[in-house]
Amino acid sequence: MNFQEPYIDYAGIAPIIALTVGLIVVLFTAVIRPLRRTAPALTLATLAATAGLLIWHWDESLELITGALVLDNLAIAMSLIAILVAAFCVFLSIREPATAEAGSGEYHALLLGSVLGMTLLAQASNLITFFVAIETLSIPLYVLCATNLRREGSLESGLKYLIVGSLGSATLLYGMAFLYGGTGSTDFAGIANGIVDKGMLSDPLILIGIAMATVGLAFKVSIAPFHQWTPDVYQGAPTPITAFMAVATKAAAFAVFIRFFDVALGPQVDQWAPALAVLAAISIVVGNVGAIGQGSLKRLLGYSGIAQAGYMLGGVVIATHESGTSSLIFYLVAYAFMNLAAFAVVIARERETVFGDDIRAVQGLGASRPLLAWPLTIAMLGLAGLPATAGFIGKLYLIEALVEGDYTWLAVFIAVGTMISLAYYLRVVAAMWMRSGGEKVPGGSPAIAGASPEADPIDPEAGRRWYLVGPALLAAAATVFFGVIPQPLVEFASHAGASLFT
Amino acid sequence: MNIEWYIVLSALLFGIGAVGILVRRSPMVILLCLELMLNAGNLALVAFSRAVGNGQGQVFALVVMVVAACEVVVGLGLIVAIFRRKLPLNVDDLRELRG
Amino acid sequence: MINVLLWLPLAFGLVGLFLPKRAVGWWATLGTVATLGVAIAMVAGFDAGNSGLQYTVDTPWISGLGVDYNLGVDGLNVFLVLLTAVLWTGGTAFAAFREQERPQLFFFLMLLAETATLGSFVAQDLLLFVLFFDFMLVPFYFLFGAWGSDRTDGGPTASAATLKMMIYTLIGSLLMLVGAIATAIISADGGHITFSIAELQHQGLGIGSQRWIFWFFAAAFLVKMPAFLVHGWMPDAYRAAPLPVLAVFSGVLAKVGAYGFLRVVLPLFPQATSQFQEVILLIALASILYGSVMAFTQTNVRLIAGYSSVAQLGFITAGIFALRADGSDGAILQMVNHGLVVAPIFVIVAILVERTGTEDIREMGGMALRAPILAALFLIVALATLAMPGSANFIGEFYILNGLFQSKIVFALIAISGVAMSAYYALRLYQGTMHNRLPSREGQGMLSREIGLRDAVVLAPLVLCIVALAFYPQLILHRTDPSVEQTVAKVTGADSPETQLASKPGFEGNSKWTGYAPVGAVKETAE
Amino acid sequence: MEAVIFFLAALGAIIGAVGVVALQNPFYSVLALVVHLFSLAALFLLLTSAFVAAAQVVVYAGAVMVLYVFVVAYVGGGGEPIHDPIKGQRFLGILVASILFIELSAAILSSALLALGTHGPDVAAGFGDPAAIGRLLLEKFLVPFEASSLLLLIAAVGAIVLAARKREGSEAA
Amino acid sequence: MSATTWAWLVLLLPLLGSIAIGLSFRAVPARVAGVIGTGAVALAFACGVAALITLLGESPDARHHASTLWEYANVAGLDIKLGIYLDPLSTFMLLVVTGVSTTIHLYSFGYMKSDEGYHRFFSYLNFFVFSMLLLVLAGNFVLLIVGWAFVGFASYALISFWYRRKTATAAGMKAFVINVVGDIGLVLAAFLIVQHLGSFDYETVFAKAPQVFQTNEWTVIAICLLLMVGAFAKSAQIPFHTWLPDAMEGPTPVSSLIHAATMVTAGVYLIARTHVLFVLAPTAADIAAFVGLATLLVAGTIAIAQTDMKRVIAYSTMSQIGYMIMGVSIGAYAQGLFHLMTHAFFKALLFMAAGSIISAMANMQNIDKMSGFWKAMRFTSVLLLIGGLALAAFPFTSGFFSKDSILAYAEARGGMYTWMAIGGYVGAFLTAIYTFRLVFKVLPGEPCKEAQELIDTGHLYHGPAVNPHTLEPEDADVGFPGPEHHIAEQSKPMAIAMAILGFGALFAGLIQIPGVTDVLFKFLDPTFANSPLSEIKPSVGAEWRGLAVGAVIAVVGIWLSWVLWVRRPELPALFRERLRPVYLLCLNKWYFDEAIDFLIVRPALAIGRFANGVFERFVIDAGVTGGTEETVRSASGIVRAVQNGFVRSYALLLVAGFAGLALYFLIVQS
Repeated sequence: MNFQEPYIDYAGIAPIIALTVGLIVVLFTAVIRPLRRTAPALTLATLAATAGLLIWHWDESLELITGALVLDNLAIAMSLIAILVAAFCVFLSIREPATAEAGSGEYHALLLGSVLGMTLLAQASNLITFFVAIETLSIPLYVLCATNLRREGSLESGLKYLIVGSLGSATLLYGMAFLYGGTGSTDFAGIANGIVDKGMLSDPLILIGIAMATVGLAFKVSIAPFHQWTPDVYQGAPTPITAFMAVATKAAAFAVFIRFFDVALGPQVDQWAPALAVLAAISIVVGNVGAIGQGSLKRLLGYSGIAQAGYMLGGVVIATHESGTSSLIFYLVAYAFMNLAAFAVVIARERETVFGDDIRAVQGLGASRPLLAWPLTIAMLGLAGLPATAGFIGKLYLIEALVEGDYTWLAVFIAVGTMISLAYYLRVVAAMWMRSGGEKVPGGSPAIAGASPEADPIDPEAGRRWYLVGPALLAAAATVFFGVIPQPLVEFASHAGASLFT
Repeated sequence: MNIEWYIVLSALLFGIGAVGILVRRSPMVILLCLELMLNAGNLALVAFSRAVGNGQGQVFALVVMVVAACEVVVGLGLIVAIFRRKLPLNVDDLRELRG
Repeated sequence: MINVLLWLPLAFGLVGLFLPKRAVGWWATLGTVATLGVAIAMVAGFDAGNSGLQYTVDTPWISGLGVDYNLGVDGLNVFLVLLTAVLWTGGTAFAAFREQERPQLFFFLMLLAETATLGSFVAQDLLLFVLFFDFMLVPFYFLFGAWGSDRTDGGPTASAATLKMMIYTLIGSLLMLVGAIATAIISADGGHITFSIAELQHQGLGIGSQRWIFWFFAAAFLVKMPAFLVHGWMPDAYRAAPLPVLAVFSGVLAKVGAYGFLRVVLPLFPQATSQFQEVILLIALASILYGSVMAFTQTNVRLIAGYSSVAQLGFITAGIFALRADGSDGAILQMVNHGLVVAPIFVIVAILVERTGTEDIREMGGMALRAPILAALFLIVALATLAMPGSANFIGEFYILNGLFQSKIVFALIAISGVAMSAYYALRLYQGTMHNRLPSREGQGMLSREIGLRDAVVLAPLVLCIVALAFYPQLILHRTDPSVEQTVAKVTGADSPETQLASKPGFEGNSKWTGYAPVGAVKETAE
Repeated sequence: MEAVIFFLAALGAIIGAVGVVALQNPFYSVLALVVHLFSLAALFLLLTSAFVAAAQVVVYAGAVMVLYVFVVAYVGGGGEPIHDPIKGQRFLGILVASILFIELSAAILSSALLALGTHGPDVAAGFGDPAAIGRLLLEKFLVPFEASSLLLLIAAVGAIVLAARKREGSEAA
Repeated sequence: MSATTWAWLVLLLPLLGSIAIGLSFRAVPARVAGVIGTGAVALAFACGVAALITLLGESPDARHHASTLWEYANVAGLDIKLGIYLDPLSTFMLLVVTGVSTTIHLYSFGYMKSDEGYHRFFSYLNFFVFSMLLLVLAGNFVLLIVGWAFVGFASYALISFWYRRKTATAAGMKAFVINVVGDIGLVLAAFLIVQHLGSFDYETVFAKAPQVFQTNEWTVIAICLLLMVGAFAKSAQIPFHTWLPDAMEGPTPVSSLIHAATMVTAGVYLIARTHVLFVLAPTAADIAAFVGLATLLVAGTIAIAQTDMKRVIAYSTMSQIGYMIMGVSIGAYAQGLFHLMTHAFFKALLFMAAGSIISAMANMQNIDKMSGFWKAMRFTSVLLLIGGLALAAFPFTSGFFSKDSILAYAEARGGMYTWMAIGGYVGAFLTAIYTFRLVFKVLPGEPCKEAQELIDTGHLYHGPAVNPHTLEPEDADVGFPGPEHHIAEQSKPMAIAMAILGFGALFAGLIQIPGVTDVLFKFLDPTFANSPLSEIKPSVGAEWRGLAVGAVIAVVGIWLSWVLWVRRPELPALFRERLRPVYLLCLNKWYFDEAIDFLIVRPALAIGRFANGVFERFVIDAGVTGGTEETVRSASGIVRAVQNGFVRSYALLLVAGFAGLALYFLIVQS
């Protein structure tokens, strides 16, 4: 029994180690009473450390631990996005009832766990790691969605997410099994070789495997027709978690999406690209159409998230071109900022009004709380892809990539979808700024949607809290900044995108 | 005994599991059905690992067991929580979120 | 210099956000005046003979995507820039004289809008153009929606109307975005991607791709104008809009669409242009007739003006798609003229509405009784609107129609009937408000009051511009012509031989002379 | 001989699975699942993966099922109404699932992969025994191994968060 | 100073006057405005004379000058100059225009005395003169069109001068729109001209036309027809004449200036000016001639039936213009212009006299209600009589020579033109009849109420004014002439103006007595020398024969009307009974208004209403906009219905989607 331990590049896995350690430390604070208040701070510290370590590895491409992980710019970029969002989420979670329910320590530990899953997923280059990572990402989220135990909606969303999610991962698993069986390897590279060597290019086994993997991943990034959990879960979950899920999950999932389809299934691009394109088109339509006339802002953002995922999937469709990946990354960053700005405002309002996340909560915001109105406005305009926001540049980048990749029809679809999307994004803006915006507020009786008996306590000052207004303004500012001076972000994205092709 | 049979069997089990999720309403049973599906996956993995003659599939299967266990744990936790909130243990009655 | 021009308004607007309510209006006006100064300086320093770009700025913006920050002025846009500056000065001043709620925001948006509009005129990078083109709408969206007035007759609310406008106009714009990108990439084919209009012209584009891209652009421009069948957003939006804003909106924004045809479509998609000439001309014709007919049955004064500009834009489009130098010259002249007349009309409408408290022409009248000056100013504007010979508008339409007449005579004959109609609806607007007796509601709120000094300060200069141009339209024409000749040559040059002949120096050795089919015949008989 | 075992085990697995789906009382469903798992374990043995089979028996049929039983006992496994509130769900569900099954088996049977048609290649003696698996786990698949252990931890935390009695801390909030 | 400089001055003065008055309307008192206005035009006349003198100083064939101020618009081969063209024709025109206008200004000075809109009136009046001068002096077609349209606008402004009268504003609108139609004709003509001759300038065009066009080539015919549209619209020829009678809504001086002396003659001028083209297009010329003939006859018949004093005169104008159009079209250029001049004198005079009487009648214009003014207003009556005689071409009045010179030419040219001559004589007969119908109804007999008052009290005052058509009381504050009388007997300026014109009406003919004097034709000759038709010259004998015939016709006509309306007043009623349809036809102006209303106005408005009410609502809003909106909405409905909250149906969709995807891949593979 000769057992030679594998070579471990500790520098390379330092970020993961940092996260793990941080997770455990934060967990301790849950047990040790006096430390309970420190959980957020520690979480932020952990995230910061991880981010630092990741940036330290920027522009080097490492194979870690017998190729289970690959730490390249793509992985780093995506992990950074996830971490950024998590950091925002920490701020937004301050004074969030859910935090208290779950206990600050546990709450943040779970958050970190999910982030850990994401970083792993972003680096995964092996089916087993892939699977474990995706579960590590999801399971804490199932829990976090349900953490606002007072609310039926929260529990419901948790359960729904769990059931559908597990169904999704089961499918994914089965698909992986097929791919493994077809190629005899669990490494992405190995799979690619296997496909070619064994001449399985159009073997049903592999193709079904691809189909299943697609389903699993599409589910995670909420692509129609695997999207239905999204609106419900977004609406039911505690809003900071929604904000976190909305972006971070997408980032990590897209990272592996690209890596898996490029590295492992690259040979079969001609088979999967059209399928993905169709899926993208479907979700663009479904998302945008579904969002129209939604009363709940979180739900609205959920649907819009489906549509946006559709746009981004466009990037995956042409992931075999460098520009595809880069544009996707750019769009993700832009999307992160815009979403965070929006959610921060939604949180503030649902804490200070009786309307919860209903659109009535933001009515007349322009006059009463300009500091909240501006971020939400910018976010909405950005999501609608209007110029001078990062959203516009993102769409521009995507469309350019698509046209380059001969998917102009999808580009047109994006344009059309954007058109429809104006109908609901601008409705929010109108509600904030325009005298006659939206529906009139009915005599302020607290017994309205979003204010069910188990309503959370109302904090009339929430609209002025630095930890809500700050992030909102920051995100909005970033949105505009990258809309006007996108060059640095473009650089970043193209570096990250290039990493797969060098 | 040809490997095909094992795989087909796993496919069948996978299907049965799916049916279970689609038709049952008690969250616990649904969890069980999820187990079924994962196990179908495991069977496929092991069978394939036999077919290709390396142990990776079996390792995978082991990991899947762990994952499955985790899902069960969380799932049951949720069920308990729901029970505590005196909510019906029937997924059809949990539909405050829709539209 | 061009940078100053472009960003000055925005700068003023940003500062204005932090000024007290009283001051901000004046501050904003000052900003527009300053911009106007710069614009005038540019026109003054403009080299008439040069057909190329002047005052150019060209620095990479998003090198990764091949987008440059590329601005420039040539004959096509120099006067549109000036027009923008002028109208904005007027509109802003007019608004500054009146109470606005949340004035800081209001004027910030006004100035933002000016920057965006100027941007879309001076942008020489296709993508930058698209960007500004779309962005223009944002400030107007807020201005219309938040400061607009809801209808009392149960029509759509201001925000609903503006939403409609946004969606309508962005339909085109977004397709245009795709089109622009496609243009760049396809013509680059594999090479370095650039959006610079000038370079794209050299690279050229396959007729196949030209066909569909042409329509993407056309959609954007036609909706913006608006042209017949896609003008659905116009009535509601115009009813909702606050009048000072509406003045600049219909004065300038509509022109951006027409301008786009000259700047982008003709040079970049020449074959497609000459191929679809008739189709566009048909649309233009429909706009002329439909707009006129609507204008003389409408009873809402705003909409009379609105539909009249549909008709006017129809003329302009027709002029451009005559695909002859004279047509396009006239079109540009007419853009300026129309801007100069439609803005005052809306200002006057605003004044009238203040006096009569209604927008229904049937309930107006007799205003001239105590307000001869107002009546006189309005009369001049009205005459210019109906392209009274002797006004610059006449020269504009004369060139347009001549161009059309020489290239597509049938279209010209139908189009010219629009002139007669315009005479009717313009006079109807004038008489209905100014002449006849004051309606029975006389006394109760409905009184004939002379134009106040402040409004006069806004109105008189605009009218003066009209009169001045009437005396010397050549001022504009000979500056625009070289660039126009060049642009049109792009199409005719790429087109079938006989039109090529048309663009060659012809009659009597007059080098400017874009000759005509029977030139040969003339020569023969001469010998 | 082997074939016989296979068929028996397969039969057991299928019956178990069907039982899980069909039986009204969750408690019985759990038992049915146990049957299913045991027969799977048998199949694993047939596929010369002893360790997996063992793990299956110990982890699943042991730990997890016990957990189930406890929970079922705690929340009381009431049956569910026969009538399905969603129209056509039952029918469609079965239909779709069977389509799925057909597609999968079609894929499997029409696959060009030669190994499937065979009993599988002859493998070294130690194939699938704890030692081999262990080496794989500690060499190649170190990361997944560690990760899954962490995952267990996280899941535990999650379970606590969800199921644990409320602490007075949260009452205040 | 060169002739063109004088011409520029002629052009400039009225414009300045107009602007000055317009700007100073609050600053200076009414009188001053009147003085400025009249003075400006008078000065212009003086400059005109100066120009004439300088022109006469040159050799006949050098008597044409073009002068350009600046390039108005000159790109893309369309060269439009701000330039004038001075030759005998334009000189003649500008003299007539300024001359007559001066007298009319003078008349208005008194007539409009008590009008609130005094400034406005003179400003318009001056502007009108300016426009007319621009029209006649323009050196190219575009500038011609400009002047053309200005005249149209000026007439609009003056017709609807009393802008609170619905009738007035409506009439103004009518005049303007019809004029614009005319403008369009000219514009199209200009396009064709520039297309084929490459320039707008008269000199180039007329020089090149003969080389480029073969005779009767369709293009040149088209050009001429288009020019005719313009000419007819201005000169109130069939079928564009309907605006003229309505135009009588304006103050009487306006009627006399625009609708008698100057504006309506623009058409005649245009044809004379472009005779080169018409010579190349005989067909078009003949058409024009026939239209002229038709107009003069139709107008004559209508005039007999009308009872509104000013309208009678207006129709007489139409018919006289008919003569001129006919003349210039068949080649009797000088003769036509001669008649233009004389007509300007006596027609202006007639209107002035009429104005004086109407004013005395408290703006009542119905001649049936008038009588006995001979006793009441001797001066006016005398001049009315003079005007009448001239119009009826009574021997040795100005009208006598001018009208007959045209007919003589027609006869001389022979062929079908002889028939035109005969038609002309018929028209002359009608003219004599209706003219003296007017005279005999108004002057002789027992003084009517108003006249009687004048005789008794010489009172200057009567009740508040009413609109003679709608009979609604006028609101005097817009400047409807106040309740005072403004009659020649009591207002020096009016009297002077009428006296001058009276003189002209009587003796202007003497400058062109066949075989005796030949002032005008010789002066105009250089302009028309290039036309072969100007070679045709009726012999002196023939001319005198024509004159004799004309004289007889005139006298008989006058006698007849004396019989009808003085001797046996019951006869007309009898005719009315017997020839009811004919009478109605004439009374209703041959139903032209109704026809146009039915053929053009109604359809246009109907289309408009359809577009507004139906198309806009159902196609644009419901169809284009609503359609898309609906699709999106319904789609949204579907998506949200599928989102039914049942987690199991979510799962179902997921599995189904998976099945679909798998199917796709299986298909791809096979």
